[in-house]
Amino acid sequence: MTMSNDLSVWIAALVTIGLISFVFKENLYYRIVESLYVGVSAGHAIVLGWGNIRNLAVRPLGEGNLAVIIPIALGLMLFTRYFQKWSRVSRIPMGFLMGLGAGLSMRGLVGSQIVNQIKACYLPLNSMNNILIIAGTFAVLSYFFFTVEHQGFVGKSAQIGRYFMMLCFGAAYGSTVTGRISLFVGRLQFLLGDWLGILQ
Amino acid sequence: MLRTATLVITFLAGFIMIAAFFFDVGFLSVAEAQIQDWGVIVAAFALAMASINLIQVNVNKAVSSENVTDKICSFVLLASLAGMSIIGLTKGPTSDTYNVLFDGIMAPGQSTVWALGVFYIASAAYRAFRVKNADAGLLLFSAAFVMLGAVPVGEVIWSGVPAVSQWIVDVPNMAGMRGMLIGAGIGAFSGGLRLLLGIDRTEVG
Amino acid sequence: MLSKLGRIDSRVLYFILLLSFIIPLLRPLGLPMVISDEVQKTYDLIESLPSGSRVVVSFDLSPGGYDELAPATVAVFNHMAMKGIRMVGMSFWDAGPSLLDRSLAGSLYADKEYGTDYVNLGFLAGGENAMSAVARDITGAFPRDFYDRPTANMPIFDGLQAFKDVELVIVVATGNPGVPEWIRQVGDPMDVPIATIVIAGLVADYAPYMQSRQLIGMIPGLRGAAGYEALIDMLGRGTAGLDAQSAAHLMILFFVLIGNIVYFVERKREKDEADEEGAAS
Amino acid sequence: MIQGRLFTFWLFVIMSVVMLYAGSYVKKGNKTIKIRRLTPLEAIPEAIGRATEAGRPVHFSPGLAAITGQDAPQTLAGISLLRYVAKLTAKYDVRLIVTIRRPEVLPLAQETIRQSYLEEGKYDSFANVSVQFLSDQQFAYAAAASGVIMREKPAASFLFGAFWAENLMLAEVGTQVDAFQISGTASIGQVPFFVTTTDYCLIGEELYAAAASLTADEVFLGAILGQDICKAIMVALLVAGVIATAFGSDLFIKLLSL
Repeated sequence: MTMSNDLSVWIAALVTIGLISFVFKENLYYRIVESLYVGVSAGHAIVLGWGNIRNLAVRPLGEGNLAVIIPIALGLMLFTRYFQKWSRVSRIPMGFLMGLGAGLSMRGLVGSQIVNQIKACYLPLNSMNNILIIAGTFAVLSYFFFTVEHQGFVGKSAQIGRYFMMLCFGAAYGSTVTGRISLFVGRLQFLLGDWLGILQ
Repeated sequence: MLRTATLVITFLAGFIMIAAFFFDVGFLSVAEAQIQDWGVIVAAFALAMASINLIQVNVNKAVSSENVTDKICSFVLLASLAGMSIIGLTKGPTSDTYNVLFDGIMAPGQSTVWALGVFYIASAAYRAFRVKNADAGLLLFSAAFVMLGAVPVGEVIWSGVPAVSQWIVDVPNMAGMRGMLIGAGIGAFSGGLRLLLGIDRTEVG
Repeated sequence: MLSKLGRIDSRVLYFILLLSFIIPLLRPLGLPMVISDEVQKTYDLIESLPSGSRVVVSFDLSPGGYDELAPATVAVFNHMAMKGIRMVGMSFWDAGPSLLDRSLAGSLYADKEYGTDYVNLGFLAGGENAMSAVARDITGAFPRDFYDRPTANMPIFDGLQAFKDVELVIVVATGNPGVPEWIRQVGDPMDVPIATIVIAGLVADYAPYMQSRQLIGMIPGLRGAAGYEALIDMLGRGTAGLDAQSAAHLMILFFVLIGNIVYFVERKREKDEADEEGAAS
Repeated sequence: MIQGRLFTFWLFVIMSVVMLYAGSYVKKGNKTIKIRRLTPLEAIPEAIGRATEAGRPVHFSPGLAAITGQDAPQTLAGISLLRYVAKLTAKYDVRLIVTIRRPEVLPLAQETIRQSYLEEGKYDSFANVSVQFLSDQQFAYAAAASGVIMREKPAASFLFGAFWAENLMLAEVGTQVDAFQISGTASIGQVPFFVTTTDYCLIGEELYAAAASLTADEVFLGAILGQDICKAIMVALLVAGVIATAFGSDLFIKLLSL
């Protein structure tokens, strides 16, 4: 492999190096690269957001679908928050979005995050693993009781729950480390391989 | 009046979602579909709004900050935001120029920022990860196995590593996560209910 | 000597860590990866799908996690393309469509027919709500694809309106909205099987969904990619970076170990000194 | 009723009723509800005591989230804890340094602290407080806050609110200057890092419980009571179902699948 002659690879390499330099010392190069990428990311959100508005609202409106006036009006009301006098109007579309989101997540999570999770604990007590799964779920739930003092049975159960959580946090810690390492390997493969061309 | 309207709209949007989920009634399904489609459009507007906040903060900085570096950075940010938006809106997000900016700046920028975490993990591992008590000991035990189980060298050290690592994730971790998942579900339900009924402190807006 | 170790400059640590990445990348040992159970299961799952079946792939990720997920995604795409599975791609994160475009271009789908064998529908705003809306009416929610072409007449959507006609949803995820939202809006209520290609950092979090079978397949990050590449016999980037990963993992554990030795030795010495002072007075 | 959703529906109704009832129960003046001991919370006076003895300042961060959106409750809980910490620093005349990432959190934090100093009758010492907005960029904030901690060498550092990958930078530099660190976050993914690098950590919902117990706010307390009762219902369902399954009955599996 040889060194890249692709423009975007070169830009990406300069961006990558600039950001990595931050861990050694905060510097102007880093700050500029950071601003560049934050700006580009925000621009990207505008572009794709507009794509949705165009496909789902503007084009249908042009084809005579008048019902889309309602969401367009709601969407435009969001921007009233930049005008002192009318800023409270923006609460209406925010309320609409938040109410919709709350209703959706509530209706879904009772089934998927509570009922199905409890049901999955209905295991025969014929193996150590099954017993640990049931006991662990029970103990962790008891840890998060806040109106009952951690004494006696609840106290013991909560303590066991805490141990289970520490094993969880260890697993999360370990797998996060793995994730970050993978990402950095990816960045180095890019720098050494795609850019400099010194990897096979 | 405005406040009442907001509360009513918040409640209705959520209530119709919930009712349509449980009851198979014609008009509810129609209302559900309609509200969801509207939600997508309003959310697209909201997406642009987040960027406007960023513009506002940085215009202020570019104009009035006394720190020269801050001024330059805000200016760069605004210029790149404008450039990306203009190219995207005129030539589309699949055009060649747009792709150069996406592949050259946005994608590597974000992934490098995430990847930098490995350095902080390394120095915190060295300086701050102290096995002071049973909690930290258990955490380290589990973390070490899960880390070694994720790479080939784990098996070289001891052939049992992948199995122990998998067991930790599938049994004690699973049980603990499940307990937290159920608890967090109840918490989210409670937050949602308060929001729909307008009794939350962190009210809408 | 030990107290010097305790005060070592962070940049020295960073440099050592950097070397532990770079050396094995340049001079790999080629330690093989064990194929984990979950990767094998996910492979079997896709292997069992008949040719011509339709799978939705939702690219719900930030570019931040793309390096970690791309190798596994390309491996799965190659497998699906070899099996003649049709792929309906979409995204609920704004960076998703461009990244999906890159993954498709790097896979065997690049040689297949767009609109018949695969499609990239682009991005839809609103997260969980958008997922639910798409599941009800795919082309209604996406009247045009990422390249601004009308979707209604694409052959891939013949007889496919809602997710109930989809064989499987694969969520390529780095966070929320992602796997939990897909499960509660689509997987559970519509009875659609969900699998995921996910960053390592979330593997522990999603274990409860795997045990309850709300999630029927999971490929964890780069480690899963290496296994999958071996299964389809097309080695790629997932396998290439494994030695560097091994070395870096060892280095971090080594840092924890040294850090704690320094800590305990110093604490013991301080305690001894305090005891001596106590004895002297 | 759509098939397969009967049990979920009734559970939904029961949870709603329980939570509303708990809310009105607390509102009717039954504020006798006590939140259980939270060790990290009890360690706060000790940490501030150390700062007093050492004549060093105290650092506080209310996290990186805003006051609207998904993570807003965490920021607000962080502000509730700030009120408590500020009262203690006012009482013992310890310098308080607060670092802020979101511009909109700045006035809220300032007002909260001013109120605390007024209540303690130490308004003159308010000049001794430094509330600094550092940067709205995640890592730029973390780098600047690390710099502040490095220079000021606080004897105690409190990190309460929403944190992401940058938390390690803050906690590590705290360890380096030998600060007594107490943290708390409901961002579960970050808890492992706080548990290993700080002295005490409020885990997940403990952050909200801590805020509720300090402010004695009716809405907070009512929510916690309601959630506790719901958790008790889930525990009962779990135990009953496991016992039934152990005796070979699939009654509960069928019930939950209704």
